[in-house]
Amino acid sequence: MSILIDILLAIIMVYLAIQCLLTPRLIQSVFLFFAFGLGLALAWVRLGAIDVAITEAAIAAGFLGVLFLDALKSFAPKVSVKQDNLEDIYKLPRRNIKSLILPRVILVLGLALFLFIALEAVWMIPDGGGLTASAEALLPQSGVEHPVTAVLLNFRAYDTWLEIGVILLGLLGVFVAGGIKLYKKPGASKPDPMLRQVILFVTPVLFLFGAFLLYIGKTGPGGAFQAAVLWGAIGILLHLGGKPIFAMIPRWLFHLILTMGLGFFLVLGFLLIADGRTLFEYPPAYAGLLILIIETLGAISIAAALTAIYANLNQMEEETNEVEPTT
Amino acid sequence: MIWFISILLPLLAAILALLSPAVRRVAGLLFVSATLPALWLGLSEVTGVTVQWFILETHFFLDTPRRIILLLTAILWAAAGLFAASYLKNDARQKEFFFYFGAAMAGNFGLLISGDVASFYTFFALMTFASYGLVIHVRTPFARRAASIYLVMAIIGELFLITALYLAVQSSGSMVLAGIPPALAEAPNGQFIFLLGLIGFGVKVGAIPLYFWLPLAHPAAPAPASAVLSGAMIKAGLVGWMHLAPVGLVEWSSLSLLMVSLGFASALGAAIFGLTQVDPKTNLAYSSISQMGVMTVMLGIGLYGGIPAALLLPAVALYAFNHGTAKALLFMGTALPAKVGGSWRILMWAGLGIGVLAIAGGPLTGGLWTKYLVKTFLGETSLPGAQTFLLLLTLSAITTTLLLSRFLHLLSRIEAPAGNKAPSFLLPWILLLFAGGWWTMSPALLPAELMNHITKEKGIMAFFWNLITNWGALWPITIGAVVMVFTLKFAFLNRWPTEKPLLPAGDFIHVILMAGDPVAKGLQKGLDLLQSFMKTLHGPEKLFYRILDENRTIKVSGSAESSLRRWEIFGISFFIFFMTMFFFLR
Amino acid sequence: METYQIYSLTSAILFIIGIGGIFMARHFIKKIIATVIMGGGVFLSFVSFAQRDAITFADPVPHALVITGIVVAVASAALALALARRIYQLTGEETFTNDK
Amino acid sequence: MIHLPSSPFPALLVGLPILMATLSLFFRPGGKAAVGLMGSILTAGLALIAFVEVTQRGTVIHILGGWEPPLGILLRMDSLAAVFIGMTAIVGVFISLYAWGYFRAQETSAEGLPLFWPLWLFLWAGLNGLFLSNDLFNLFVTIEVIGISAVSLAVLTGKTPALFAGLRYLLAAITGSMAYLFGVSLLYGSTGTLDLGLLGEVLEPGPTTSFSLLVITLGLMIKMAGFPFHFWLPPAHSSAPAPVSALLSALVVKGAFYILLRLWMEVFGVSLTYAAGQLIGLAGAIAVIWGSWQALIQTSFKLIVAHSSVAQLGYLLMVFPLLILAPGVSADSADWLSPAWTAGIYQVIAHAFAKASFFLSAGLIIMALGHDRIESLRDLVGNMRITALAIGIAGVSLIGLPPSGGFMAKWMLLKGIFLSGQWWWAPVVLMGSLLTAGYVFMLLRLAFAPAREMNTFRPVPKSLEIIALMLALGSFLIVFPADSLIQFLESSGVFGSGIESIIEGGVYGND
Repeated sequence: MSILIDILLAIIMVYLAIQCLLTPRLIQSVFLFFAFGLGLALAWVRLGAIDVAITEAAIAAGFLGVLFLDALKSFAPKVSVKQDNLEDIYKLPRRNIKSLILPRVILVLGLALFLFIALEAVWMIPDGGGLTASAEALLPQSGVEHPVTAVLLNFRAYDTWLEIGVILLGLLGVFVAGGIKLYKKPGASKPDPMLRQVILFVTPVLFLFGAFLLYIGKTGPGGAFQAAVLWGAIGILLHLGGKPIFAMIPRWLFHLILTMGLGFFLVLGFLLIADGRTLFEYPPAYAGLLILIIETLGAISIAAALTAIYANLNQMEEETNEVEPTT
Repeated sequence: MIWFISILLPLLAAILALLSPAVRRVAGLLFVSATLPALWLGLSEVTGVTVQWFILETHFFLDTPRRIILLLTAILWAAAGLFAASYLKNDARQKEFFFYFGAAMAGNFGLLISGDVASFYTFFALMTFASYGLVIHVRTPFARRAASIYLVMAIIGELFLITALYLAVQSSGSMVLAGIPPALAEAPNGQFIFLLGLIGFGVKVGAIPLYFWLPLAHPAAPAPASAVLSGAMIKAGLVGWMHLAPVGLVEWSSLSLLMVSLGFASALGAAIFGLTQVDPKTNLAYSSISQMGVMTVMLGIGLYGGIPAALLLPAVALYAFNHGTAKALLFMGTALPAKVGGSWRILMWAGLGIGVLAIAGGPLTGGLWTKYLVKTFLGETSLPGAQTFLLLLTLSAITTTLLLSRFLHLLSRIEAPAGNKAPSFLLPWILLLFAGGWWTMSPALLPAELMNHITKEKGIMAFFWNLITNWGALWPITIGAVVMVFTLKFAFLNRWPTEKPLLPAGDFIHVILMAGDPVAKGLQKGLDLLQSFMKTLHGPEKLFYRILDENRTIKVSGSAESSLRRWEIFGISFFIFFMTMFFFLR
Repeated sequence: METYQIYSLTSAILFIIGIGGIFMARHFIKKIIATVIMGGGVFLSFVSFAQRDAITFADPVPHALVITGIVVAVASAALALALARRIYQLTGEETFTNDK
Repeated sequence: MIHLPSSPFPALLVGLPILMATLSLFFRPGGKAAVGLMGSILTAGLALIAFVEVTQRGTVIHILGGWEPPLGILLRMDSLAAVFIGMTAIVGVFISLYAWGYFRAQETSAEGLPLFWPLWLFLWAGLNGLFLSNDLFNLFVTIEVIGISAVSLAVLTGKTPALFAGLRYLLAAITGSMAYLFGVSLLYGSTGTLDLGLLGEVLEPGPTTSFSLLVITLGLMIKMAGFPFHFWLPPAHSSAPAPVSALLSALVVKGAFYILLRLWMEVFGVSLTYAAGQLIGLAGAIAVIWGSWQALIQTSFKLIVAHSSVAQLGYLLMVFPLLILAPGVSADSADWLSPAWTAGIYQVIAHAFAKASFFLSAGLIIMALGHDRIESLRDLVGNMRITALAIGIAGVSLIGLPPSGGFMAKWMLLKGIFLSGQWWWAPVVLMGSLLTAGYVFMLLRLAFAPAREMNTFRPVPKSLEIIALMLALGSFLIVFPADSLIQFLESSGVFGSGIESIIEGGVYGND
């Protein structure tokens, strides 16, 4: 019985993925992407990966979906105008459109062959055993009780630290790529009274729920990233509600919030090295406490970065036009 | 350490001369002192050293033939350096000249003393490309054209010889030069490798049919540079051959015959071509080709086997020594007649005369010796047709004499300045002339073994006397001189071209063209290409340019590249690569 | 057939849909969505193996890797989105078609 | 693995640049540059100290968090990593100095330019992390750090062509890293470890292993712009600001090559066959010819240099076929292994120096002329003597004339080719050199040619010209310690074992 649910879910996911790419309308495509993300999150619940499910739902489907929706704001209307006249979009003579067919046929054939080989590879995979046993054995020394948190913030803390760096890097990249003035604070959207009320109501709830997720991460599913997204959602909502949070605080504070997760992690690591240990080798007695601090700071930083990414992308069109387009 | 110093000093001199005007004022001394370590190496008995710590092991190595050539090289560079310092005193591009001069000097010394393939090639390339700067120095259209042809040929040569060297290293299994000839003798593709080297170094030597850059490039350079080009640097190719040739170890009859006949073709043909020229320096350049032809013959004999390398190679080196000093003397001499006046002219003509005699093989000169050596070896070899070759050798002596008499004749037409005048660069010329004490005594450089072999243990002095009185060796030069005198005196004189050469200098291609229209038409395209080389300052990339100028080529390859940039094509190539590779894996 | 196998096979299919989308989709946004789908496939395969290797709990290492991976993928996607929007803003182009 | 000496340097090498990058965010543009430059110099100093440490103590490791593999991550700095880190440090510090002057001399219009410094330091940290990493997933994170910062750097000018190129680059990079990650996932599923050393021991041949090897190789080839996946490179590298182009060409693409080399040597020996190596070599050979040819027909300087990168990266791929032995050849008789892979390393270093110098010179030319169309290079020698010299010297190294680093690389590659009997690669190497000579001489000819009309060369800072020249000279100077460098590389036991594992694979051949 349960296997039927899995099969059904798998089929739905594949259908959504294909449909999402094939549908001619961009807005449909984005909504299908939302649905696909939720389907993926469900799949992860089925696979017992609650942490991943929360992260996926929150970041990959939620946050990214919001970004895509926001992007539609600039893309969508013009796309629908151009839909009427296909040839205008491609700006190619007929001959060239025809010449596209052959490569695509070959591509589909290639994809099919590739699919068979990939399926064979996945099907024939030997059982490597995984690392469950060693993780279980070392869990008591890690300072937390939830194994995923232990791996994330202790056993493979280095990856996690770099990943916090990647988010910050992504924000810097958005600044550069979007042509956004670094020192101009993002302005507020037009406040909508209704929205404002909702936001004022929702914000504390989200905050508390985020804090709960963060705290629970020590013993069960939840943790820094999940909390971060919720807190990031607060920032986004506030931004939408006419209260751009980063326009309100001094810049140094903004930078401090952005970097403190990465910075604290790193400074702690350096102190540990100075103490004769290796990077991120926490003293077992303090491990639990240190991990909690790191998670909290990390969550705040990530939330700030996500908010800033959204706010800056959201403001892109109004921001710029100072750099001359060159051809 | 002396090994490094002998290479580094010229380089240092080059850089100093480039940077500091004060140094340029004493450039003559600078260059002479830069040759001293090499000179010492040429005179001493050290054999070699291996430097482990320097770039994958560097070897330095000298044996008798190369020591002789090193000595020659050092003398020539010293004399040319002194000469150049005063000859180019007021030249605008003096510092560039000195820079290239020093760099070429370093390369020349380096390639002679290096004992491994990598450094040999490095220095060979350094010398080749630095002398480009010498050829193009005067920047006249003629010099530019000569320089671009030089560069094209040099690059073609480099390609051949680097392939030959790679293959040789591969078959010998080590970078050491000394190991190559035995390895080639063993290797199944030894003949092929040697043939590649024959072509590669043949460009430098000026062997038929690769010589046509030489009568253009050597005269184009200023007199001291021509002297080292024709006297010393041309021998680098010979040294390269000597490194590859398994003399005395093999019996490669076809290659041997090829070399011998090409050598005689050069020796005779170039001399005859040279006779039609009106520029004394071009004349000398042809004479160089002809003399290098004789040396080619000697090496060719060696490839037939029977004569051990220890006897043949020093003899070749001695020939090179004799020819080098004399040729340098004559090249520098071409700068003299316009500047030397009064009683100094007697000295000048005497010196030039000695030089000519030394090359032609006149009495009391090293030239006679070396001709005799060639004769001896030709007599001993079992090469088929040796008798004909002996005859050809005699004939070449006649043509050489004719050519050089013509050279003297051309010089004599140059107007002398009034009064008792001597330019300051006469001094180094005279010094070189006195270094010419070596010409008669130069056989002393030969190893005792070879001396014994030639003199048949009769004692050197007795033999020496015998040689002088030997009519058999002298009659060609006499005939030559007589013919020349008659030519000058009588009928030919009026018709002999002096303004415009009968045949254009150097271009073997022109001869081919005259051979017939069909060939000419076929070659026209290639010639156009060559023409476009010649038109520019820097030639070889013009070849690409030529192809590139074709709009279609650019269009096609450009659109190919941009189609690779299409995502669909990216996908297709992704899958093709995937499938092919997957098929290959286990 | 077990649960994890269904999902690992699905993961391969999603990966291929994603890669095909990158090659064939025209609009920037769709290409970016395709990369996210491709990533989803990869992460799904990680997690399905974690389920297979479960003892008392599922293998935590792939879970942690996937969380890290998702965040990294989102950061790249956000950057791509910023680029795409900027290009559209400056030129009105929304595909690579007219870029040689 | 545990008995190797431990050292804090590997961790510091990643941590320090990120710390400085983070710090620099707090400052205004001028301060960013100062902190960034200081960070570069400190990182380079640290890298050189670490290099010396490795020469003294041999391979050192750093067990992160004290958790040993397979659960934890281990940073390993062996001689190969040390050489790459040292190269990054030297080239990086020169480019940093150049960037300091370059961005100050520029009247900036784009807002992003001050962000060069944090992005570059992140990139550096990513590169160091990549060279040190011994863990498949951690490698993924580092290539993402590199990828995102590289793309952000490439679009720093904010011009339209740069944006197009950047998006193309980013999408290709994501495709590559996702393909890589899929392979990693399958490998983890089939072995239960991510550590390279352990993986090499337990990996068994089979369809899964082959498939993961393939997607990983393809992903990395996309990232290193191996033919036919080089399409993103020329636009991206040519439209970035000069110091960034130099970084991208000299360092970033080498990261993917490094992983590919490591993985093929140390992990995938079981699945590799002679034919697979030949295929990669073929891709490299085509890249050499095609890239050089494309470089020849370009009319802008930066595009020439960018296409030339494609060709030079092809030489790196040509190392692989030599390292995989034909069936029936034993390791003891295969004396070409060492020249072949050291040729690869030398090519990496020589190309890094020469190409960095080229791009920096291109930046100066753009600064002086306002554009980089090559017809305007006429009389460069008269106006920008030092830059012309730098282009000439770097060009000579690129062609592979002696005694440059490029010559060393090609010489050893040819040695490997002839010794292994795979002579069919030799014409490619020579042909590549010839074509390279074509475009280098084309540039030089123009540089020497007299000006047709008055070109207005604006003055450029002399110090920047000297930096470009020094990098060019660097590509020559690296020849001198060649012997000791090769010995140092060979001393790495880790690498030797990698070759062994390939040999085992080769002995069984294609059965």
